[in-house]
Amino acid sequence: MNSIISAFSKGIEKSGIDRKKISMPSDVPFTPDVVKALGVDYFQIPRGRAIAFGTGLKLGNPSLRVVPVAGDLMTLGGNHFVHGARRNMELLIICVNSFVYKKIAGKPIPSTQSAFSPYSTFEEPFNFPHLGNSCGAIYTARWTALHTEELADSVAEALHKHGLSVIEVLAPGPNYYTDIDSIELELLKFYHENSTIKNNEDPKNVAIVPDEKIIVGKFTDKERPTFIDSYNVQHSKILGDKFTPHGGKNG
Amino acid sequence: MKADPKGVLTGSHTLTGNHACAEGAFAAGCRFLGLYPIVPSLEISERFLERAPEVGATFIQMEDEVSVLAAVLGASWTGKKSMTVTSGPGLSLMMEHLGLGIMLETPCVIVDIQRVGPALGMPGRPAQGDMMQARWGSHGDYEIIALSPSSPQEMFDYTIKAFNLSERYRIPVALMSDAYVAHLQEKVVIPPAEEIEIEPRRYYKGAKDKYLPFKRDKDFVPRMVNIGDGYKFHVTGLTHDDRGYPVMNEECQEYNVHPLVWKVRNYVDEIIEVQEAETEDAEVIIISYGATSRAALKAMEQARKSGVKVGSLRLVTVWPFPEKRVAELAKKVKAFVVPEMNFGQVVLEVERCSYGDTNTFFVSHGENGVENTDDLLSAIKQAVQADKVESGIIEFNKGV
Amino acid sequence: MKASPTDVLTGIYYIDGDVAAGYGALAAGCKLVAGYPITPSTEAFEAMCRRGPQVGTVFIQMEDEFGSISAVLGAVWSGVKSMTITSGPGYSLMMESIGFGAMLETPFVLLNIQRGGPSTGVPTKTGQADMMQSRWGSHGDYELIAISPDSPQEMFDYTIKAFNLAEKYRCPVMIMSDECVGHMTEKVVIPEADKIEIEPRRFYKGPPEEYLPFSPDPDLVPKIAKAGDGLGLYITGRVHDERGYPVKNEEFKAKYVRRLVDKIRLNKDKIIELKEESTDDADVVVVSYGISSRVAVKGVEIARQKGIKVGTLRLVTVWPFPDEKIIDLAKKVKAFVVPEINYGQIVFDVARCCHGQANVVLIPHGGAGVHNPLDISDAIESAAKEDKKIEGVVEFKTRLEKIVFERGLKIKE
Amino acid sequence: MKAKETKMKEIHSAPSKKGEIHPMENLLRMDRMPHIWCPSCGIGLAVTAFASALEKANMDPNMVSIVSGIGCTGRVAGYVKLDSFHTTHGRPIAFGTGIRVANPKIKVVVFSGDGDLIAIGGNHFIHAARRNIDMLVVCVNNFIYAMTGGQVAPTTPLAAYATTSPYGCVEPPFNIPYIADSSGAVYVARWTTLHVRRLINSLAEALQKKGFSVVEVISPCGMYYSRINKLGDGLDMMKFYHDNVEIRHGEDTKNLDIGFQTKIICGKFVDRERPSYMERYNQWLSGVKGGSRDEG
Repeated sequence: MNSIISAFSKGIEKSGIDRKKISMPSDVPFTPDVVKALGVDYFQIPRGRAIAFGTGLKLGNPSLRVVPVAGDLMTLGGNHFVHGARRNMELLIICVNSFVYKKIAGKPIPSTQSAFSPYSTFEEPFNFPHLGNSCGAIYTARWTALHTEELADSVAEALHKHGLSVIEVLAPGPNYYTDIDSIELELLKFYHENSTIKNNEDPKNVAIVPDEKIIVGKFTDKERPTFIDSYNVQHSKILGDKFTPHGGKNG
Repeated sequence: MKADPKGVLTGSHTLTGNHACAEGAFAAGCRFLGLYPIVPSLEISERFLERAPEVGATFIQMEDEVSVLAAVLGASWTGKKSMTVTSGPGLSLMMEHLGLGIMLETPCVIVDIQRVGPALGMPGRPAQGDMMQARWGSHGDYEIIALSPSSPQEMFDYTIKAFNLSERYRIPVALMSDAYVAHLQEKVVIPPAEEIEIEPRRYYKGAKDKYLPFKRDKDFVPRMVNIGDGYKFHVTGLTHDDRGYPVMNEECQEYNVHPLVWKVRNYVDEIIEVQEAETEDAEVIIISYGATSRAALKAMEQARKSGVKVGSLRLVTVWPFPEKRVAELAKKVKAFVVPEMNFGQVVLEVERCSYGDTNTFFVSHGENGVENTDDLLSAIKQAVQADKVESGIIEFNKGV
Repeated sequence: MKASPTDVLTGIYYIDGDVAAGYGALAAGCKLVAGYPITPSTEAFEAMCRRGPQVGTVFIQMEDEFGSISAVLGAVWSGVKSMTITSGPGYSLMMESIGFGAMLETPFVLLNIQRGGPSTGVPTKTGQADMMQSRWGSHGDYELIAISPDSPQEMFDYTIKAFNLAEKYRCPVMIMSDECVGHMTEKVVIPEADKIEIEPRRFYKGPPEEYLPFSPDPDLVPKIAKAGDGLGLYITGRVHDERGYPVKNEEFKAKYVRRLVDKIRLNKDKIIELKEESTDDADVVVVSYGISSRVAVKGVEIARQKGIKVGTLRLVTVWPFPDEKIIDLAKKVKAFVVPEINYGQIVFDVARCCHGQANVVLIPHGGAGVHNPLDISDAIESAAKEDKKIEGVVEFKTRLEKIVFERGLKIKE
Repeated sequence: MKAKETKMKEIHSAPSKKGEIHPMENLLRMDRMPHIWCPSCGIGLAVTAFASALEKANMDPNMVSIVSGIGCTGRVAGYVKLDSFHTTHGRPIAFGTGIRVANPKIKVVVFSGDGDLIAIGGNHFIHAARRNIDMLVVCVNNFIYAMTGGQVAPTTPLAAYATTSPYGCVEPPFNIPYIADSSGAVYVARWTTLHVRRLINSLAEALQKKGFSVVEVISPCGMYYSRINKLGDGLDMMKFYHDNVEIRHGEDTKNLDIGFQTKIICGKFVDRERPSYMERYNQWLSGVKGGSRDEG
């Protein structure tokens, strides 16, 4: 997790965006020190509601740059994610996808599958970038906790995108519910041996499948009008002078 | 009916409250668990999953708590006894489907291992802040049954009782435990299967074309059938008549919803279980439930030793509230002392049911440890000294 | 502070309660409304969608009720006033986030147009069965404020009041209206902006490094900040100290969560608004709120014609509950009669505060309609005649109950 | 108005002539007719198509359970003579998941609307598709929340009017087949209520499919969507479908966006095999039971 935070911090630095203007709603319990070091506004909110909360922040004050960092993104927050992407709310979502080792019925399951289901690991995980892309996200990327440089670049790049961007980070992150055994090293080694960078790959093909290499990289980078843009355009068109555009482009 | 031996792990074990709860569920015949992981209820689902294959039970981990209870209700209609386990935040998300369970009169058990709230509170720390929520948390009118165990053995026993009550009254039953009892490890004796009494589901047995899913029998409970038995029934969350068809007018609302309340209110004597200790000659009675009962009983003994006549009334069923018994006792004693790990919930009911006959002292318990009796003893002291009946709850204050 | 003239649609209108509440929110300076369609509250959201863009209020229809309330909370922390609108089932879904809002001491307003429940119930008809839910629906200990208006004009007035209370005490405020009031069309007078008093947000104005988001003022309410001001906010839904940092010890729960509860309990006198009439020499007092209080007027009138001394007490703020008022009255009167469109909720609190000194009669109603005034007058009459003290809540057997359960329900074929 | 209503009632409740039985009587609840849907609504067509498909697919009606949510289409469960559940808003898929997992012999059909399944139920939709729960989801898409009076839905095309988008919809709509496909559905098709025969075939095929199948049925809403957007009545909408629908089987789901009164592409887009949830579950179970229990 630490590597992600420092990469995130580096990304902000690179992007040149004022840290004060960055808000980070998250269901990951960051410690006060980390938040202070990042210099952003942090909200720890109920599980899964980071995107919806971020939507409110952004609409209330369009000059904010909202970065939901989510651990529970696809479980409780799945709906907010797909709809946020459809609306193209201006958010940068960092989804920390932690691999969890968990035993079921005495059977150890190296769950290269999914953090979304630490128990029923016989389920297939989401192909996250593909889902994001199909719902309308304008920027999708995936990195592991090892790819700190790339991750920082990605963050810097995505912070300047107008629309919903999503970066999936595979990491031995803080699982919200369970204690994990110390697996960091083992996993990092696993990443090192099992990941391959393929930029601009069709997100359709980047599902994480056991025994195959994990594909990382930047997959989507396109432009679409954001929610606030189309809100302004449509209402100006119909209402004319009676309507004062909201916020303006990215504040 | 006796329990199915397949699910009963007869013997004497050392189990945590959570594990005992899972064993209780198996013994009661629970064969479906809907889950979404949340501290501090994890161990129940872990135990359940671990033993599910040998018992022949099914489970599913859903995407959120909302869908968990929906799935549990669906599973219950297939004829499998079903339950879910959760904690405060999860229970809040289940509120909508609690209402659906009430309206469809679907038997199921919701185990709530309470933690400190509101919001995220303190995951893993015990509290009793969801008691009122269990009673009032869903919209609309309903009555519910809630049990509160105070030890791992009781987690086992009352999980079975919860299933039995839910089958008997066709109602979701909440087992309101807390993180303290859930993580407490004690001896749990699981009796042989033939000694465990199980309430079978009340099935409809008449002609297929005459089945009415919400026609109340003499015992006030409509008879159930399973999906796939060929009855082709219809049920809806809308206000409905006996056939389960929506009819949206005042009369039908009365016809449909009033019995949902009566179903419990008319049977309170059968449902309610309280445990009394030394109440005959008591001057002060401690009314407690769940983990606080442990401190209450201790405090009672200590107070007796120092010469104060203290009794204890333990609410095993917190909902429906034992109004009658509390009112009777109120006439005999000088004061009630109510310790709760919250800022005043069930104490309001105690105040209501004492009808001005006695003082009600409230102790916000648990700050110095769940089994610590200091606050309770001082409150008892204060209670004995009080010479007139005050209007309103007297909140015991440590003088902070 | 006065309302901004651009937000106030001054004039005399003939509109329904939902729309009036929407206009009230705009007048109070609500700058973001997030909603999700649900009968019978949709009209309020629609009204704000129509008028909103013209006064600079953003609207967004979220994907579900979780989304709408979360967006509202987010908007408040970005510095604007915000509200959401829903009804029973949606309200149940919002429970987790309401508790979260209370924990973060987030000032927002929630308009709940109640309908018949439980579950889907009767979506198009009235009910008052979410009253207890508004107080107890989320897990853990918290207190909040609930207001129950009884006419479209009050929907307008009390929506503004709700915003003011929310800002003043930094807590969620529920407007617990019902379908009858929501869909009742009446004259609504919207005054000029300079006649509308608005409570400004209690923003922190000191040096950034000294800011403590949860350090209370003498009235136990802390100053609020907003995101993007460079204060380095650390806000969490866990139990937190003055700095907002999570704490892990039960002792702190007593210290910090306690204040959330006390801030309402100790300011009760300033929050509670009641409408009391002829209670001084009354034998029977009718306690009611929302639409039931309008129906009760007729019942009281009939009872008075029969020579019974009846007083009325209308709970405008239902939560916090006016314990002291009921305790005082209980010493003077013979009985309380409580008509509510549910099978007993607020009546239990009335009974609690009576301490056995007066009888308490509940006139239940399942919803999908309002009381028959004759039931109310009959209940008043029998309560006035009753000389014995009766323990517990007496449930009055209504005409409707007799019709349904004695004659049997006519199922439409 | 009143006279018309009673007239309609008379027509619907007239005793059938001797020996005359409604062909769907064993699958529809005739005692609940007349139904609540407005004239020109397409949901009725979808329901009869579904009933025909049940016959065509030779399903045992006792072993099929239908679950609906809230909304106009949410009422379908009440008119189909199967074990039928009318549940809460957005949750029919979750409810159906419970049924299917607890009793894998039951074929679950979720019949609901776009607002129910894709807006509030979006999360359950994508997760059930990911798990590949054996169920058929029939999503009737009328581009609007009709039951509550015409609010904007996540399927409402850009710039179309609705009561909560009084100045035109500002959000781009979902492409339902695309999202179903990308979350893992094994069968995805789209038809309009004009294509009854194709719809029946498609539904019959999907019923026999193992796994999460989605059939989107585009239906006219004469009362709200058409009225607010001035698109004429049901017949006009049908004509519009006739003129503007293009059938392209196997089209890449990413090209299936629907704009305001633009071309609609129909057809069967996805038909593939993936192990279903129960298959994976049983595989896991046999691993646990079958002696390969590893205590490590």
